[in-house]
Amino acid sequence: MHFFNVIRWIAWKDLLSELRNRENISSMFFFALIVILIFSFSFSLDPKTSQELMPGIIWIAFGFTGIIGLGKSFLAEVHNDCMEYFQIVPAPKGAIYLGKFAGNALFMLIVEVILFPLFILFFNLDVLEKIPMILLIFVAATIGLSALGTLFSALTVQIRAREVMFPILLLPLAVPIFIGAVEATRGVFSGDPLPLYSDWIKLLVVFDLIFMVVSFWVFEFILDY
Amino acid sequence: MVASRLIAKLQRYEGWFGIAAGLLIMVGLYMGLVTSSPDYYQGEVVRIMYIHVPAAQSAMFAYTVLFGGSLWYLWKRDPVVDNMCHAAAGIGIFFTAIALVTGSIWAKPTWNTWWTWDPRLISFAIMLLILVGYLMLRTFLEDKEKEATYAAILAIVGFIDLPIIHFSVEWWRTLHQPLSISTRGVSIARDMLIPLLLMSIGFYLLFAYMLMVRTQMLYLQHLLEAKRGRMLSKVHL
Amino acid sequence: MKWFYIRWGGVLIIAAIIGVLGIQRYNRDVTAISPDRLLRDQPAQTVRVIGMVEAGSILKEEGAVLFQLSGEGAKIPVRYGGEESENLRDLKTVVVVGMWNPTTKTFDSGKIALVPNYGFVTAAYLISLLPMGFFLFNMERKVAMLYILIKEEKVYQPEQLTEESLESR
Amino acid sequence: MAAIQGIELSKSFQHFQVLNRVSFEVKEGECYALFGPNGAGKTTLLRILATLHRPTGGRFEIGGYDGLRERMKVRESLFLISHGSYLYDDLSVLENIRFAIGLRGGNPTDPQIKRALDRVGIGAFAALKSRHLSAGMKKRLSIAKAMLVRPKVLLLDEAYASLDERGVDMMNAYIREVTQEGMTVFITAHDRAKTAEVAHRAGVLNRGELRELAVSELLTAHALF
Repeated sequence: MHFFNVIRWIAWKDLLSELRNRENISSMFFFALIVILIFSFSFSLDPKTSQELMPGIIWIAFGFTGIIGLGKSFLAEVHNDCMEYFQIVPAPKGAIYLGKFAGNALFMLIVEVILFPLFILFFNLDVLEKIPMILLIFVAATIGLSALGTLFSALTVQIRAREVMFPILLLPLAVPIFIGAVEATRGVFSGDPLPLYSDWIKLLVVFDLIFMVVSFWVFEFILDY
Repeated sequence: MVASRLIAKLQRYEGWFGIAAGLLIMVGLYMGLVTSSPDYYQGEVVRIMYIHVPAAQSAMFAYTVLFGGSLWYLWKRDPVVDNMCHAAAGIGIFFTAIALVTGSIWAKPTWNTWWTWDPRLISFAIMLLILVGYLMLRTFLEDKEKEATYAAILAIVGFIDLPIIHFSVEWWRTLHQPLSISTRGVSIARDMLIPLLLMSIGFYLLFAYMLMVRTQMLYLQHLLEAKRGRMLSKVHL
Repeated sequence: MKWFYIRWGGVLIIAAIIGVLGIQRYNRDVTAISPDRLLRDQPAQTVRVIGMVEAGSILKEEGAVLFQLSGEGAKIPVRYGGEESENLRDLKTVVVVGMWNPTTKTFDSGKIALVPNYGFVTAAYLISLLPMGFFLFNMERKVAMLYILIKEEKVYQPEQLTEESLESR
Repeated sequence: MAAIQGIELSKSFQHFQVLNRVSFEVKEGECYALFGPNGAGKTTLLRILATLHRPTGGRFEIGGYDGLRERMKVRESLFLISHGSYLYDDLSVLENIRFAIGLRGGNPTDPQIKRALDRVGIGAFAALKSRHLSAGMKKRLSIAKAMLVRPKVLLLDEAYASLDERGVDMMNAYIREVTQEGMTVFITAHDRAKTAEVAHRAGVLNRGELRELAVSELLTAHALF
């Protein structure tokens, strides 16, 4: 019971802070928006090429969004040594991880859901009936990205070159997420039948499961000795 | 502590590892470069194999040692084990880089390109990135204890991730372009196998030797730092 | 430190020997003469001749293959009696090993080889072995120096208690 | 019965030794004061007791629980007031307290929190965002948290740092009160006169070694270290 209470408290705290300053969501949102704009400037996109490049552009934008948002997720915790409090508080460390993870995943999903209509608008996509599938892919990839991102955010938050180190550590390890998400999104957009790209979704789900478990376990060592 | 004593004991035979590695590599080099016959299709460039394959094997072995050492460190918190992990990462980068560069040189005459998006090449490149990230993380952290723990965590997560990365890249390649260039299935003649084997064992031994020297180096560096700072306990040397 | 230098001196000598052997082998394998020189010098011993297989000149006979090998200007007829080789194709640059027969004005060859592509091999080995040597050398030198430094280093004690420091409080 | 017991505690950071076989014992309901020059390892010792650092050698017990193997039990019975205020800038004082105690599994009512805040003299700021608090007010806030948690063992790092004169008196009154109720207090401090008012026993930590001291010596000795 205490376990779930801790998750709830942490997520409550993150949501409340975010509601008060809107720092994370707004910076993530505008950054992703700028990435999309830059992409549409740098490629002259006719309908056919935009169909091909779309999945890649979407996930580059979301990837950078994740770096901006996730990298800052533990910043508030070190400000007044709150990480130290997490260590000495009699609460399971895995629950603290899950609380932070829940908040991060939620923020990323909110930004993605706001951005997606803009994508449709900018690139003239015809996706109405594909939306449930796309949402599923978003959720699966976002969970994986936040699972790793929360872990590495906690790892890098106390070091000098935080802004550089976070993407350097996160991106190579997140390669399977990007491959899986891009391929699945491509599959959906090009109207393939589900069996053709369901393997990629399975890859994402397996990745999510593995890294949720691994991060849950190793988080103990970050917050505790 | 157990690990420190074990490593100290092994260090006594350090020289023998070095000598054995040197001899094996020299014989392997002679057989590989002089007595073995060139490949029927690839000609002389096949001789790059005798350095490329052992380097790649040792690089993977280095990462395995790093993974095992990291688990060990998280379990026992022995600073010497941490030094060993640090050393293994440094040497791992070295061997990974050698494997990548020699692979690239080999690819040019055989496939007429310096780089192909081959799953194995990509996995190795990502492994290199992870190891470089590992060393960077270590240099940027000030608290030595945190440095060791965080680095160990990164090594473990990366090690678990590598096979997933490899499979996903392989899958992705086969989807987009059936592997036209097969990197495996080169049947190896006996006069090629023996030098390859010698070089492989030689490189493993060389890795072990380098690991011992480098662990010792890092340990001594820490010790010197501590001694220059404040040392209350007696230092046994 | 003395042993360190002796050890690395030994390594250096061995490396030099290997280098010399390598260069010798390189010279032996790479030196091949062109058809023009063959016609000019007409050597009597076994030689290696490098050239390109003339397009459409390959003629299969019983037990032998006849073809023309062209150099910079001259062409020589070659009679190849060795086992079948896939390298023997039109417009392929090959090295044929054999003897010049002045009576039939043909080159009798028993072996065909590709042009040895040693450049890549040499580059690969130098690029990996040289840094490896430096890497190891540097590491060992550091260890040897660290031992000396640690032995010399005095254990530093902060805030040593002296009469003066007590009075100044 | 000993509330805090350190047995041959050693601590080195990697190969860098700070504490050398420190043994001591603090009885239940006692206030133990630790003195020592800067960098002597006072804070390190305190942080080991707070389960923030793992000792390299030796062991310690708090409330009968082993400090290494039964960390969770130890953490339940102690509370640390340290340099860090463990506050989130965007939450109000009230929310901060509720979050911090919620993580420990407690759930104080608003009147209870109000009463504690009134006692430390910051009752008027309950709804203020904690980013506007001064260092002294943050310290008082930490004391209010301790009042709500009612731990068995209270660890105070730099007990009087950043408190004004009335704050110091309030702190001393609080320590006197809780020690009478049976709480054990372990403090590090530099102000000898103020500490002597509440301490039952004292020790000097210098060069990694601990020397016991009579409280009367605190006021009379020429130099402690």
